[in-house]
Amino acid sequence: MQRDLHARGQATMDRVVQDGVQRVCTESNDRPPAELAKRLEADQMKTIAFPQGNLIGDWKNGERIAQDGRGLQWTDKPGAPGGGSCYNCHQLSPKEASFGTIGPSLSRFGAIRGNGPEIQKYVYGKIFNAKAYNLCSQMPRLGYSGTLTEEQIKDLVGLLLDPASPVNQ
Amino acid sequence: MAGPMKMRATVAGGNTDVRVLMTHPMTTGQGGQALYFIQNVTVKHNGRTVIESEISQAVSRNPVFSFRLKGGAKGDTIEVSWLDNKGETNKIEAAVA
Amino acid sequence: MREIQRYRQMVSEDSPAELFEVEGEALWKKPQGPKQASLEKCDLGLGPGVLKGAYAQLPRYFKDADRVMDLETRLLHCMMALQGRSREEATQRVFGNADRPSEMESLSAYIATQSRGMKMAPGLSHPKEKEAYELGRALYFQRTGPWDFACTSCHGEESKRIRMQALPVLLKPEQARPVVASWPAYRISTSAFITLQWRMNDCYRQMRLPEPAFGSDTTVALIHFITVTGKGEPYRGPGNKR
Amino acid sequence: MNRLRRTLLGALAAWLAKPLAALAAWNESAFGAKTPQDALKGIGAANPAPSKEIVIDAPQIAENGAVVPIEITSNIPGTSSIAVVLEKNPFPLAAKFDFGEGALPYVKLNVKMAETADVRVVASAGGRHYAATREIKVTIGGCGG
Repeated sequence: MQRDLHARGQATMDRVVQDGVQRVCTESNDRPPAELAKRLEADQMKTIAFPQGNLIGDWKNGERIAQDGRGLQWTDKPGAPGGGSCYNCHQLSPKEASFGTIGPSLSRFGAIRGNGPEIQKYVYGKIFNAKAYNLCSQMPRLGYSGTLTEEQIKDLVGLLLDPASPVNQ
Repeated sequence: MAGPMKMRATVAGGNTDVRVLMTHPMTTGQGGQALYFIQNVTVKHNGRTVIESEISQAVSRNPVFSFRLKGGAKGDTIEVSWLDNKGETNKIEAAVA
Repeated sequence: MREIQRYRQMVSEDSPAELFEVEGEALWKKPQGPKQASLEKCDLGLGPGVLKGAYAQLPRYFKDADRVMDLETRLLHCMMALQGRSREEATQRVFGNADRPSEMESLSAYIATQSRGMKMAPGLSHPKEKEAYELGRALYFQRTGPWDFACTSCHGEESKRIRMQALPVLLKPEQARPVVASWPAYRISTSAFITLQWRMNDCYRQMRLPEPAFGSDTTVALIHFITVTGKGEPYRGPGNKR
Repeated sequence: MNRLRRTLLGALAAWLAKPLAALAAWNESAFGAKTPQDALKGIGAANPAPSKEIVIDAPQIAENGAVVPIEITSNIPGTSSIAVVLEKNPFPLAAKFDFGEGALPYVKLNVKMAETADVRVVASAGGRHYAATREIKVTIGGCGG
């Protein structure tokens, strides 16, 4: 891959180099030894800077971010706000019929689980760095990779947990 | 410049099935595009006009039509021509197989 | 879902894919490059100029190039060898659009059509063919890039989809077979003709990775791996994609 | 001199193009109509009678509104024309086919649909007009990137 790929736009060659998590997941075919997974998940947890206070942002903005599939591609404008690509893999709002099934359905997520500080923290962390919770998850580390900002992740937390969000209707 | 056309005409059940493909952008004039589309499609069987049609920009890009002509025999000539809103034309002729 | 199947069936019956063959045939016969030669003497594996059934036996090892090549890579080789064109010039515009298909796309349409009804049988006897297969398989599982994606991230589990698009698990022969039998294809959403080199390129883009070089060992190995997995299916393309 | 020549050539070209365009008829008022009713009036087929003899074969769901296949057969004796009206398109009239002696009242084509809507097919026979409709759901599946 080092020989055959070439940098284009913001997609630079350093992206081809695997980090520790990627190497372990590739080598174990996404089934890492439990001990190692636990240790690496703890390392990943340290990458998450949890903001103070209420993490529920604007669900309307969250819905836009969830719909948007751009960010970090060589065709995307560097520095432009990325999207979360959430609907590509998850069911969220019942109004959106075009959703993917790679991840679990998140329909009525907050209605089922409530929206207290614990679940807020879990959702924020999971979006920021999914590998801290499940080492070889297929979900991108959206905060850690620099795809989404703190504000954007809070808006997505709002989309999932705000009782007024269509996800919880 | 008019792009390629393709046509197949075959005898089936005493009639002739004609399937014709045309290269054309068929743009609607929305979203900064020009309004550019085929307006007329004419089908001739052995030189005689059998179908005349008027179409709009709502026909999909690279139009494909199937028609059915009465009778017909192997070797008959089928000609399909089009004319767009800029006055450009193209046509294709094929023998019935 | 049954109605979607019916939709796809009706659309594929009347696909504009055939239009691209006309231009492809003209390009195959057109003298080009410093040598002002056509591609008519290009050997796609069955001998110079033999087109019937050639696509069904690709990718394969080519002795003159000492490597495994898929259709597009072989065409590039012929453009350079027969027409005297440089790699830079010949690959300047390998992926076209609805308004102007690329040379590779039109040629692919023209050549692939001539394998219709023939069983897909890519090469798998030469050591380099086995090597390409193994490399392709390894790349299929390689997780990398800012989003940690491998091919398996989307094409690794049964019955998954991105938005409404069903995702074939290309590790499974029964799922790879219909895929292999229908590429290259007409893409309805863009009205463009698309090839497997384009598919690999665009997957890498969506994986947030740097761009793979056209006809590189990486893309050829992936195409070879998928084609070998789906071998045995009678070719019925060029097909239709979403 | 040059400018004069260009003007003359332009006029000549316009004059040459004219009879060509005039050869083929295109019903501007019907195709320019913004409602199905006006479109039908434009082709002289207002208030068609419902008929089960018009068969519209189309999928109930179209994955992509840019290509919606529709196959139409009229079993009404003496059908001389078939018009396709896409009820919710900005310009509803999509096509009108006139069949001469040597053709059967059958056509298959692909159309663009802006959204889920009824497709209305109007067949004319012996100066009378008949219609059938069929709903087609359009799901334009978006995708990232």
